[in-house]
Amino acid sequence: MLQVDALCKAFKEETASKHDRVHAVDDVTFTVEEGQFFTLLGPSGCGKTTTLRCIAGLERPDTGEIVVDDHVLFSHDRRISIAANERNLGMVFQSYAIWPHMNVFDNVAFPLRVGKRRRTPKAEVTERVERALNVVELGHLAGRYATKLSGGQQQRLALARALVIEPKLLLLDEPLSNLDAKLRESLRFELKRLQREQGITTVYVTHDQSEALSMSNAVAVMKDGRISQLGDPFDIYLKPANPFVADFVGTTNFIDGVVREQTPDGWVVHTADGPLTVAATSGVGVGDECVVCVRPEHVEVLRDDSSTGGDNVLTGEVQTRLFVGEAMEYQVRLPNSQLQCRTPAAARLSSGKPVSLHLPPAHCTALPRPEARAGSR
Amino acid sequence: MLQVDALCKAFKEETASKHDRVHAVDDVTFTVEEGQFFTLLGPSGCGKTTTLRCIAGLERPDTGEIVVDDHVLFSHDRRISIAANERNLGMVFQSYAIWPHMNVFDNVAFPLRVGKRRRTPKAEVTERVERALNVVELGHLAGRYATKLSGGQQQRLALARALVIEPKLLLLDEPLSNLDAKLRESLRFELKRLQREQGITTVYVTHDQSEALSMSNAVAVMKDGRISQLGDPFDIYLKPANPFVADFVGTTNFIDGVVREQTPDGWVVHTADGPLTVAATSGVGVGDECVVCVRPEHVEVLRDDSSTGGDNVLTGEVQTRLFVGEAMEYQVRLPNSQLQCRTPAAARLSSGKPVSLHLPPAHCTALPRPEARAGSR
Amino acid sequence: GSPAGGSDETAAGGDVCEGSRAVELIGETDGMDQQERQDQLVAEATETEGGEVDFYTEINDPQPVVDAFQEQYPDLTVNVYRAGSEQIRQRVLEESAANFPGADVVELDSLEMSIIDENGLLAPASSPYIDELTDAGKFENFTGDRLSYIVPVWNSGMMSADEAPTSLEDLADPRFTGRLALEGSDVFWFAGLVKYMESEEGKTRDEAVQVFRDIAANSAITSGHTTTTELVVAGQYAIAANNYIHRALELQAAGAPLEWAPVQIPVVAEITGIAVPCLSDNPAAALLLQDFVLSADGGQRLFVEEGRTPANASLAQETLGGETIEPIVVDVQEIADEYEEWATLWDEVIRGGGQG
Amino acid sequence: MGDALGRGHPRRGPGMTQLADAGPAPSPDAAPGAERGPRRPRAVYVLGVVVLAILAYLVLSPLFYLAWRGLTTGEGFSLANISAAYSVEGTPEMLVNSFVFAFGSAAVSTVSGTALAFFCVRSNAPLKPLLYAASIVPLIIPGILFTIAWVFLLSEDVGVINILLRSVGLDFLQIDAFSLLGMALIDGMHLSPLVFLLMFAAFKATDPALEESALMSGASVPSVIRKVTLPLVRPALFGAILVMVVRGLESFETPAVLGIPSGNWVFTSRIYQALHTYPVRYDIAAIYSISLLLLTVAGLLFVQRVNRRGERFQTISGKGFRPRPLDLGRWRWPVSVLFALYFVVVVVLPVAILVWMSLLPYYQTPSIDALDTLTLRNYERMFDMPGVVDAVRNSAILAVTSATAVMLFTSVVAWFVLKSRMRGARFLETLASFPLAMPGLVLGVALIFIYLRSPLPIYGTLLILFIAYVTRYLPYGIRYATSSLGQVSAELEDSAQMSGATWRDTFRRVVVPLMAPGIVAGWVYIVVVSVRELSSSILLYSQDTRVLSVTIWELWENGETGVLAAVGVVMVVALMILVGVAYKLGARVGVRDL
Ligand SMILES: Nc1ncnc2c1ncn2[C@@H]1O[C@H](COP(=O)(O)OP(=O)(O)OP(=O)(O)O)[C@@H](O)[C@H]1O
Ligand SMILES: Nc1ncnc2c1ncn2[C@@H]1O[C@H](COP(=O)(O)OP(=O)(O)OP(=O)(O)O)[C@@H](O)[C@H]1O
Ligand SMILES: [Mg+2]
Ligand SMILES: [Mg+2]
Repeated sequence: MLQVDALCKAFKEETASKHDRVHAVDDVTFTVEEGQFFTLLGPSGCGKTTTLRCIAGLERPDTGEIVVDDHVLFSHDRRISIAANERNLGMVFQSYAIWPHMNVFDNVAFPLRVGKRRRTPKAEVTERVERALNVVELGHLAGRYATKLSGGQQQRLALARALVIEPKLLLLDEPLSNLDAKLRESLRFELKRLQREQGITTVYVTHDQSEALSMSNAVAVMKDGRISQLGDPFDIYLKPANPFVADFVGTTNFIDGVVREQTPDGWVVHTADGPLTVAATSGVGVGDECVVCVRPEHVEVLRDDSSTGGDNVLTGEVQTRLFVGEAMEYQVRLPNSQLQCRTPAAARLSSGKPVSLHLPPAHCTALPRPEARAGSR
Repeated sequence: MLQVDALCKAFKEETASKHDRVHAVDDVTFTVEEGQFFTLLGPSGCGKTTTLRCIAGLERPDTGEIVVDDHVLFSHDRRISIAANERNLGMVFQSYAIWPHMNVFDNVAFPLRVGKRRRTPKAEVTERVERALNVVELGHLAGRYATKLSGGQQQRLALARALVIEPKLLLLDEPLSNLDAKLRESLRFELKRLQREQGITTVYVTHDQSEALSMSNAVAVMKDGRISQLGDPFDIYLKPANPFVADFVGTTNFIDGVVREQTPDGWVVHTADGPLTVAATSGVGVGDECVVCVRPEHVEVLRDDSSTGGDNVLTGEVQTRLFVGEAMEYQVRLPNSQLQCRTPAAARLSSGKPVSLHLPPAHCTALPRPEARAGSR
Repeated sequence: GSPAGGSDETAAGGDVCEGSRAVELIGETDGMDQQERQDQLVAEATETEGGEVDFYTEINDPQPVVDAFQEQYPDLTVNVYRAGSEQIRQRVLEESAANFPGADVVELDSLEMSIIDENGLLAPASSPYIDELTDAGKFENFTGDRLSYIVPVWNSGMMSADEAPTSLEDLADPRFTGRLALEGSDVFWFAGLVKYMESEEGKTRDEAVQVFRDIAANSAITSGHTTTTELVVAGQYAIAANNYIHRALELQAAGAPLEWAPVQIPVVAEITGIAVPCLSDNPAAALLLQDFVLSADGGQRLFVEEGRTPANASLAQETLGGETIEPIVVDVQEIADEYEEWATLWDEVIRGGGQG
Repeated sequence: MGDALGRGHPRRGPGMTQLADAGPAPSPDAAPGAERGPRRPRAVYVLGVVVLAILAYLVLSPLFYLAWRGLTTGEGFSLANISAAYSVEGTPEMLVNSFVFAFGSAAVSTVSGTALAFFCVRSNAPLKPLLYAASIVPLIIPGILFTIAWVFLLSEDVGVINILLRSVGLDFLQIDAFSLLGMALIDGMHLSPLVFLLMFAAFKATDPALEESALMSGASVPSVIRKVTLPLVRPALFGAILVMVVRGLESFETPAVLGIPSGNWVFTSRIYQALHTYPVRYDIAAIYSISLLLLTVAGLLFVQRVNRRGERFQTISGKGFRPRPLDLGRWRWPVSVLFALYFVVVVVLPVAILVWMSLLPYYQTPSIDALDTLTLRNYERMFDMPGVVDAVRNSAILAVTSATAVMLFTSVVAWFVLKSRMRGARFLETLASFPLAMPGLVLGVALIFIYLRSPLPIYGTLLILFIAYVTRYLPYGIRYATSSLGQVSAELEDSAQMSGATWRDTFRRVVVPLMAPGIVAGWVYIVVVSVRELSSSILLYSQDTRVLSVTIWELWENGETGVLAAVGVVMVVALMILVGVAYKLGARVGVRDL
């Protein structure tokens, strides 16, 4: 359905030296199948919006090719560039871009009153607009001017405007960032429904990992304009290709170590806090320096008074705890490192308490050690 | 430190009938102690921004009183109203409100170059701006024009501008909504640090429940311009005063029923799917209609092949499952209702599978049945 | 009192001139011989007055006159305010109403001058050179110093000399239809000719006006003498009925394909007058300047050099490119008094025109 | 103060005293209406009063004079002048002609000026510099010369364009300069820079994201322009139309040169006549301008009404505002060709005619023969003329100072009108628009009247000219200022306030830079037109304060069209350079383009 091939886009940077360029999108390639929900995930400033704008035709890529349904929308080599309004895509802008001179209804009705859809009968316009407004729970504000909406209402309006077209390809740039969890959930559900029922293909930009993982058929994690990993949500989450992805997609504990030997159960990694058995490795062999990754929710917290010692059990003491609603998060200080773990909210441990942590080998992965872990943004 | 008393603010609604008014803030009263982190939480359009703008002095309340540190900033009765620029507060706007004609550095330096802080020495300005920019990880973009930032970078810029003042009272309107989890976390940490080290009092608006619960000393849940519940995060989450709060602050399952009797273990509620024992009630007695609330993460999922029956165990089958990163979410169909539950990601059940659900009485609460549960937004 | 300016003006009036130094000085110097007068005036101008003189004029290029004057009287400085007649008149009236001694000498169209005069702002005309001027230029409180003859001019590239109009009535001939321009602000010319036709040709007022109606119906009404002549040069119109002779001569000299032959049509001369206002605070220098402008070897000669027609009777003919023109005598004062009627009538006449 | 706080309020800490010192908390029974908003500390009130006083002084003093002259006869108050003014034969036709002409020329200038501005600012059309020049040049050419040049281009017989059209057999395209259509066209082209500059500023402030989202909705470029771009600049657009219509109703250069010959008398030919007849009928002229004034006020009220929801036009926001041109796609080249054509017609041809005129001893239709007579004498004459240096210097001083003063002052007024939320602030805008209806000559007379009686030594100095210019160009300044400020979103000021900025800080560092495109455009306009200003200058200047426009007028009066054309050519070149520099500097202040 959508193929993006070797897309590059750089901006001029006007500071000091004249020839600086910001490589906002740098050789990005991906394919989205018909009806898929594809997510671009990445830290702020990594080039998500720019990629989306290139697909939309609002930004002219430097090189690359964009094909939708065998229509070449843009090709640098073939000098093709279809105008944005002829690409027939729906888009929600990160900055909403709703028209201040129209009221809510007119904002949503606009796409049905211009261009190819100009001839939509009036009754149908009303009906579709109302449906779209109801989906985003703005039905009762149809007559209000767009400038008088709250932030979240504006964002929902932007979403309704994109949905009303029911386009083949929907480009959504953080469409739910200003909404509360309840509303987000119901809108996510609505998006999924649309996608399923009408086969709308969606490219979704989000900074919210759980949103990305729960909704997508495929996720591309971007960093500094490049795709760092591309795969289905499970792979991204459970088998990150590199520490950046592991770190970015949900919190992860990293424990530095060296791979010592391969056993039937997996690999044994020696760390400063003791040997750990890991079930999987990616890109490291025996003798290599590595990091052992384990997610906080996979770390089992055993009160220190229960069994101590044993395989993959480390001991330390609770440093801080954080209540995050459905769970408690603890920072546990080990002799040489620090681990984060997450337990159901009911099990409360207070700061300073000694604990043992069990790291199930099945949930530990050894990845190559990155040169500099903190990526610039 | 901050006292808001009986604050009301209505907007004129200019549709059809001239005298319609939108009661954006409706009799809101709360107190924030020195150094506290106070959060306003609520669905989109409930009046959070308006409350904040009233405190800031950007919106003129209809009635009420606002006092900071024994300074009356606004009092309708006493006809006092201090100008916004004399209130000495810091604020992050939901719409950022960064100045497009300045570069990043100048945007942040602005508060140090005007008004009372005009005389800040140049070296100090540079130093403080750089510190603020580094906190939000924008140090390397100091020379870039504000119009050339990505959405998230703009938001961070807005935050840096508010932080640079180090005001006594900081008003933050969804300051992290466009940032990824990693950055959010580091900024949350930074905010907490500032609050602790400099004793900055913070009023924080967010739509993100976990953020609200994890960071705040006190949370006010708003609905339709009114405060629905005010309390510390544990109370809000674990002892919601009404179904709206229970529903809003994290997902909750509601099961309709009638309180039948009080037993030593708690109360017995009869529901369509069988009797349930609940440990706590709020505002209902024996014989009353009620809803039983239980959080998805408290529902224990037992594979149907394991023990069936027993106290507070209901049986049904898995309808959908959703992967949300650190957990799996299931919708389980019971004979007469539907329950949501959440388990660690590793335990995977496929759709259609029969399951038993255990609802631990300690986590079940009986609340009065609301007249119409779906509140208008 | 009522404000200055406007048709309803009866400004500060006579009292301005009462006790005016200008009037006194004129009285003192009247009848003196030329040299004596000059000496006394120079003495007073330089010693008691401060050696400056404010000259409000509509002379196209006052600089030669000013330069020559300052050369003759090196101790005196002339400050020139150059504007159109209406503006000069308006400014003088406003200044007088506020008792502000602005102008020392005013030089402007006689029609406008007569308004100033009616307001009683002018000192009596007095100069040893008045006798040398044409009769048309003699008035009680001001003196004509220049004449502007009004003649038909045609583009020789578009019209041969034998097509030239033979009389005023001839301008209504169909051969000019669509080729003739009539300048639409020339009330004075119109009034002058109508009066002439009444007194010299025995026509009634209606018959005379009808002549103009016919001409107007045959022509395009233009606005502004300069524009009109320019458009004839450019060929937009073949001929224009009323042009200033000096413009035509100038353009001819530059080589433009222009011709004019006034002889068959009576020529009206617009008169420009010069005067010293009573309020003048430099009356001696003012009188010197006025004398200079009116003197044959002073201003009058300079006008000739500039291609303008001076009021000096003997010099006037030199400027007309060999033609002998005897302008018809027009009673300026009378036209000024009846101006409103004439303007309305003229307005109505040209409104009938419009052959675009 | 003490009682106010004491009464029945238990909370009364040390902060109260401090608060009392801070000031803005009047006692409840003192002045109920005095305290209305948290955003208006007292200093701003004081400023508001000062602004009102200056404005009222500048505008009302000549206006009273005007009204008094219009409504009195020798015997006192009377409506006689009104009936005199309107009882002239043919008044209905004249009125109709006037409106046709005014709206026609407004239509021409609005369409061309807006289109030029749009493509110049918001599109990626090639040949933008051409557009830019095309837009400013007509403003610089003195009006009478522009009109004459067009006669030479468009008159039926000798018009170069018409001759050309005839020779290629396109006779049906001929337009006669001497017709209502020709008049409207020529006048419209001459005034289009005013619209261009206004819209230029307005388009600079449009948020491209709003157009982009319309494109994404499937709208074609024309419908994006029609449904999003233009509605968003509506305040500027309607303001421009209002100014254009009023100007059209009172303009007389074109109606006089082109209208009278073709029998198209317009209303203002009457004012013109009233002012250029003997004796001048100031009373009637005053009546006409009072009528015009009422019309202006009515128009302004209408404009204010359509624009009343100011926040709907606020496009410079603090979120995601990123100015960038719109990709015209396949419209790129057709549009450019069209504008190249416009450039040729409106700039190249008249300027060519001007150059041609300046090189000839007298005007000749362009031909091979005429080439023999080419001469540079006119340029020599121009530099030899006495007083030219002084005139240029005075004009330059006046133009720059009055343009600067007007734009600074009207920016403040605009802020009060749009942002202060003070009741009745709209009235300031109306007040500032009054001079639009005042003929320059009348203003000049009024100023003479006033300053001859003022104890201050202003009469006869540059200052009186300065006052005249400032007064005359207030209406233009206020249009530029309000329409550009209207597009600045309120939250940008809010955030400055939250940063602790005082009103002055906010105004200087946030409001003015964001208005910069409008301020610069207005500044350029006023500089150029004040160099040309004649009708009040000619009454007010004196030997030491001669200005360039008087020189131009003299040249015209003396029939030295050649020299005048030479001056015109030099002015075009000089002012183009000035305009270029102004924009270069102006671009440093506001929001940067991408
Ligand atoms: N100027 C206004 N005129 C009319 N109604 C307004 C205006 N501003 C806000 N409202 C309405 O007031 C209500 C509260 O708005 P507010 O901006 O405070 O909401 P919020 O809690 O910040 O919501 P969000 O999370 O979506 O930003 C909304 O229903 C909004 O539509
Ligand atoms: N017009 C521009 N000129 C210069 N640099 C730009 C421009 N637009 C974007 N950038 C830079 O390009 C990079 C990518 O920007 P983009 O908007 O694509 O980020 P993003 O992934 O959408 O980030 P966010 O999550 O913060 O919205 C950023 O560093 C940004 O500062
Ligand atoms: Mg983005
Ligand atoms: Mg909000």
